[in-house]
Amino acid sequence: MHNRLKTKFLGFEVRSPLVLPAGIMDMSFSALSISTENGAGIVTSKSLTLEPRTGHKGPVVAEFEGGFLNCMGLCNPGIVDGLAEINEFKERSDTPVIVSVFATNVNDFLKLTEFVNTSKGDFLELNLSCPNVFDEFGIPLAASKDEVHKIIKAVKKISELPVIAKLSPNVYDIVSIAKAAESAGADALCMINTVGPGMLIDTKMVKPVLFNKLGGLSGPCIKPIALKLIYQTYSDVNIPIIGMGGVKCGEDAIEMMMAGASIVGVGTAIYYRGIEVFNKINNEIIEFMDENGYENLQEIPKLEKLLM
Amino acid sequence: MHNRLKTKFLGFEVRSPLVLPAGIMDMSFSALSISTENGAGIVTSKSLTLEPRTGHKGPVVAEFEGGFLNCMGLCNPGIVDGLAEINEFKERSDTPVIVSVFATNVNDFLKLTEFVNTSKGDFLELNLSCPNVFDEFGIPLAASKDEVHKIIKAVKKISELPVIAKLSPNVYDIVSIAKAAESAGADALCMINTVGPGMLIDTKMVKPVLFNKLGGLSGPCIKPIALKLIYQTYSDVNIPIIGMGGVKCGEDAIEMMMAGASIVGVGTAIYYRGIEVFNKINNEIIEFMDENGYENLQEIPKLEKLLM
Amino acid sequence: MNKRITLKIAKIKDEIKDIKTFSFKYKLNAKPGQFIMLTDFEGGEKPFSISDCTKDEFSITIKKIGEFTSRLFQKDVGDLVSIRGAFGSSFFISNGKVLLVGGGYAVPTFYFFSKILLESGANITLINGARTKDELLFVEKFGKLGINLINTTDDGTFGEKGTSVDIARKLLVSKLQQNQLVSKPQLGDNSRFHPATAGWKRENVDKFDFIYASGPEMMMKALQGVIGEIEYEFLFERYMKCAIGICGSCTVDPLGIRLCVEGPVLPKKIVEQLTEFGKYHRDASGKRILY
Amino acid sequence: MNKRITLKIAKIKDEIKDIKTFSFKYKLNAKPGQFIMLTDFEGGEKPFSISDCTKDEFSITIKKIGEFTSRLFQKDVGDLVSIRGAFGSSFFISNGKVLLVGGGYAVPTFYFFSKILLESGANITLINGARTKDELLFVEKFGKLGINLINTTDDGTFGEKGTSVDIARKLLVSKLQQNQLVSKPQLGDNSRFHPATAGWKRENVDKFDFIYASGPEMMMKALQGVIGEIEYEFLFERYMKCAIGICGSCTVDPLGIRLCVEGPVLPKKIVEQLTEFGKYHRDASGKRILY
Ligand SMILES: Cc1cc2nc3c(=O)[nH]c(=O)nc-3n(C[C@H](O)[C@H](O)[C@H](O)COP(=O)(O)OP(=O)(O)OC[C@H]3O[C@@H](n4cnc5c(N)ncnc54)[C@H](O)[C@@H]3O)c2cc1C
Ligand SMILES: Cc1cc2nc3c(=O)[nH]c(=O)nc-3n(C[C@H](O)[C@H](O)[C@H](O)COP(=O)(O)OP(=O)(O)OC[C@H]3O[C@@H](n4cnc5c(N)ncnc54)[C@H](O)[C@@H]3O)c2cc1C
Ligand SMILES: Cc1cc2nc3c(=O)[nH]c(=O)nc-3n(C[C@H](O)[C@H](O)[C@H](O)COP(=O)(O)O)c2cc1C
Ligand SMILES: Cc1cc2nc3c(=O)[nH]c(=O)nc-3n(C[C@H](O)[C@H](O)[C@H](O)COP(=O)(O)O)c2cc1C
Ligand code: FES
Ligand code: FES
Repeated sequence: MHNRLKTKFLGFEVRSPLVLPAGIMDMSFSALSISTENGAGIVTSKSLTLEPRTGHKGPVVAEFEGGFLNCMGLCNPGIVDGLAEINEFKERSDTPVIVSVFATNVNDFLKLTEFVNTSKGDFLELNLSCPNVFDEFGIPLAASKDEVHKIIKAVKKISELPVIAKLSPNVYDIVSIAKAAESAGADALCMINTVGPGMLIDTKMVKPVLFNKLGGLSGPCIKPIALKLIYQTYSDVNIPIIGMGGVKCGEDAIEMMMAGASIVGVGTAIYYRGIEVFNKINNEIIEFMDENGYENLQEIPKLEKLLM
Repeated sequence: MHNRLKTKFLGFEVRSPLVLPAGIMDMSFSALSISTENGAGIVTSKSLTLEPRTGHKGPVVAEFEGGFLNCMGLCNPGIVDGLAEINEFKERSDTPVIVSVFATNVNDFLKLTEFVNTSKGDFLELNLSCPNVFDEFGIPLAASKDEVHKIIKAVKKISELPVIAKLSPNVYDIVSIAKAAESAGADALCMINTVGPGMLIDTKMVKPVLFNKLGGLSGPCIKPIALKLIYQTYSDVNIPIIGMGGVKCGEDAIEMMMAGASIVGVGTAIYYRGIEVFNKINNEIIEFMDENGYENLQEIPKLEKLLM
Repeated sequence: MNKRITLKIAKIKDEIKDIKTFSFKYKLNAKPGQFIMLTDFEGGEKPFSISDCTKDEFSITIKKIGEFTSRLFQKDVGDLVSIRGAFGSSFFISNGKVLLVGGGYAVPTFYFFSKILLESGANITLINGARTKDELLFVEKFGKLGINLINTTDDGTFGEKGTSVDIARKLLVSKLQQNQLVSKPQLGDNSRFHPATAGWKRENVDKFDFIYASGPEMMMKALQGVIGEIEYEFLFERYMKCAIGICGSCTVDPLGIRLCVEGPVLPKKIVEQLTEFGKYHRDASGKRILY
Repeated sequence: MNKRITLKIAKIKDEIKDIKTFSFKYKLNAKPGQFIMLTDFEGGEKPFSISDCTKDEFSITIKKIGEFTSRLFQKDVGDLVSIRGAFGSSFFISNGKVLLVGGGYAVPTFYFFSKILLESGANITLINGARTKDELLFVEKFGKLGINLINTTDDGTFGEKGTSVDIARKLLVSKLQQNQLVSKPQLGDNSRFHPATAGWKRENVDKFDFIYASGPEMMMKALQGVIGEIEYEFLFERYMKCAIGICGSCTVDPLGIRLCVEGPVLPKKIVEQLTEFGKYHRDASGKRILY
């Protein structure tokens, strides 16, 4: 990997600013490996829950112009098997791993944290925002700044790893939630999770395309929403942001950084550009730096902080 | 126009279920005409305010994959000149006109209503949701069910035209807002307005692309969000819905109807398919009816009402 | 084509007082008559016609008028600006005998157009008009094209004396009379017409196949009155915001066609139907402004 | 190709007990070895290999196993289902002498493949295996193709007696020995092998250029042991959810390649690296399930 792509994130030196986000090509140690081999600098596990989950029945993905709906339903092998995969990955790779976990209450988050403490993971990410389990769990945690604060505060007390809060875009006031996370001790923010949710209908069969009816939006079309929320948040917090949502090319990644992201997630774009997307974007970032006279990522300016 | 496209909306017989939405190609009588000549069944005026507004400085539109951001900033010639254009249109056409008006408080909405009462418009639409004037006006009215109820109730008392409430998609609980509108006497709902807002950055100049920084999302990529909100609302209210958001082809319009829309708006698609888009979609709707054995629009089934 | 591209200003040329040509190294692929939207992201995005466009370069020629253009005039070579386009309709490429009638900052687009017309073998007469010598644009550039160039000033300080329309009337009315057309244009004062001094050959302007105009709307309105039956296209300007045909700012009455999509170049059969032509246009709010 | 299309079932054919072929009138443009995702929107969307694909029709052959396939078996001609695809990698189209080894519901994809192979001039030997006569699939359809068809049953109730791999071993090991290859496969019991009764000509099977397998994973694992140095491709099955390469359900260890994109057909050089091959696969939650 090119030296000019090196960056620091929470004390780790990473060889590329590109992150494999939670839930995308990360169910097994080998899935994590292939992203790193293709240029990702950090990888995130699927959001793990205490018990295994088979997820929603299919169809679980649906394409539309500009993106995808998904309602995977947090399928995962459970924290024990999930961490085993992560440990197996870490035996083969020194790429930092973010362990994503999902729960609906403080107690379960604490139990998950204890498991993660025993693993070889490098960061703990709290998925506070999964919109695909509304039915089951009600309003997402990430919509309540008090809940967010409470959970992070509790987790931070026992976590041996830096804690990242993954925020939902589907809230009125992202800044107050981000600040709640920061003041509770979160070491970084990850934003955004999927947008919406949305729905599509099969007009011949008069049925929702997704069996779960609703799915979160990801892919290129959510980029403007991600940029807005990241920019807004960056102006008001002092912890680093993992920016994601619709990044598909080098310019998109640069946009994220200018909006305030320290490192950048690339998820759905794997569909559009293949698993090689990480290296492609790495190269495009270097081209951008060449064309615009930046020596390294640290020189890439942030957008002026402005009132929204 | 084909007989099979005829439908009823609030007592009016319209020759096509397609509506020109507020803010799109509707600043003048002749702009309204060209959409009707190209197959729109109902046209909506630009949202009119008491005083003329020149709108935001440019750039006011920005394209991304799957849609557009816009921050027109409610530019309009003001209620007096705006209604003059509508009257001029009505002298030449019997196509029903929805007069869209925008204000930020009950008093101004009432003043606008009095003006509209004296016009040749056929419906009064209250734009409660413009997201492009957040800075100026704070949280959109449409996010508060009490505000929505209060405004509609007051307007209904004096309006001589049926009243349509245009709702914002950017709310937690669309159903409670829709119900508030219904219980206040709204005759129909129009949904959705633009999504977000979002932002794009010019990476070479490190500047927001839109001078207003933020703009609402429209176009194909917001369709899943529109369908979800319309479906959810349709299950819980008994007034008709004008469905819009990303409709680009006949199948999209059918999806809207199956989700619960009585008639369907087509806005941004004018960019993608030309002003002829209305006739193109009309034809595609007929093709769809042919292929699937529906005689007329009334036969097109709604999705089963289901709990979300 | 709505892709946005941010470019360095490659060249700035002072043309006359308050008019500069800005050039960019970029393969724009524009057609003559089309325009771009230009912004510096400091407030305002404005339409400008393309005054030259080669395989890898293009230019726009801008008059300093208000806030936006004034800010533009402070920019230097190497500064960045951002464009979208090219947008809109373009001039019909005739290969016959054509008359181009231009005035003010709208003339330079005829430079790009003339080059394309020459390629297609057209015989070009261009009336390049201004109020006074200091306001005449592109005199040298047009001169080098080898077309029948008629420079004209209202006050006679350079070239012919008279307005562009005065000159056009001389050329066209004689022709109209030859053809014994029914329409009876008002002739006005032809005394300022001195073909001998113009460097343009009388025999070439006998019969025009096509007339094009780009200039102040009242100039085009007056021109329309002397054209008779000849085919023509006029380049119109209206307030533009989106340039992609959705906002409706630029529609013209009573047809509702959009000058950013169906225009800015409109053919005779459309122009003849425009009730607002020469009467009013609309401002940024959509309010009518009388000419 | 991720476009969703909703189609009427055009034909349903009972093949054997619990296996039916569903045909659709649609120009799928699939390649042999590829699969589609099928749903009825009643819960579940599942991958099925394409068993035939002509210019305007395609078929899938389905075994009733669980909830989804049982519901499918209740559908009638004219009922609607919805598909995405075709997805995934496809078999290399050889024009040489090829051996196809199939077992169970995974055999029918070789019908589509054989037709394409014949077009390219390949010489095909197909081992069509099942446990017993009633479970043999496509005997007639394969018979009509004019290929070297070796039907075989574990219990000898039809065709050869023995597993597909037993038959393959006979064909390949003799060849291997002829070529004096180094690898020493375990021969096992060859006594069930009666070439005389097979309707297949000894001389045709001397030297294969390419071997393809589609069937239970343990069959392919055993087959791998007798292949030696010959090039091969195997069709794999793993739990699939998105089929577009983002969810990660279908990746195989230790390479992390996705069977819905880089598979389901994998070449020798990949298969040889798979540590999970014949050992485990993953369920809907991603948990490992041992074979
Ligand atoms: C198709 C087209 C081609 C044009 N080509 C050229 C050109 O080649 N060279 C050139 O100098 N000018 C051209 N113009 C005019 C140019 O866009 C305006 O001069 C410029 O926008 C003025 O901006 P400002 O902020 O400096 O002035 P302001 O003070 O904002 O406006 C002065 C006047 O300029 C016009 N104007 C302002 N904004 C717009 C707008 N968004 N769209 C249209 N007109 C506007 C109005 O008539 C206004 O009264 C063209 C306009 C159009 C529509
Ligand atoms: C590439 C590929 C091609 C296939 N081709 C065929 C074919 O041509 N004909 C055929 O009958 N079957 C085929 N299958 C298997 C078929 O998908 C399963 O039999 C079917 O999904 C069973 O669903 P069910 O609900 O009836 O059974 P369940 O009770 O849900 O499952 C029974 C078993 O089927 C398998 N299975 C279930 N769901 C999936 C899934 N989403 N993805 C993969 N495997 C699953 C699992 O091994 C599971 O244990 C193929 C599978 C793959 C991966
Ligand atoms: C198929 C799929 C599964 C996902 N699963 C998870 C998950 O388990 N946990 C989580 O925090 N985010 C999950 N996400 C959200 C992504 O991590 C990411 O935030 C989002 O997709 C936006 O990025 P993108 O547009 O680059 O895909 C998932 C997204 C997709 C498309
Ligand atoms: C350029 C533009 C201007 C708009 N102006 C208004 C407006 O003045 N009032 C309003 O209620 N909605 C306005 N809208 C929203 C549209 O009426 C419509 O709700 C939205 O664009 C979704 O439909 P679409 O995807 O078909 O464009 C505007 C949308 C666009 C793109
Ligand atoms: S400028 Fe918006 S329609 Fe022409
Ligand atoms: S099924 Fe999702 S990656 Fe293959």
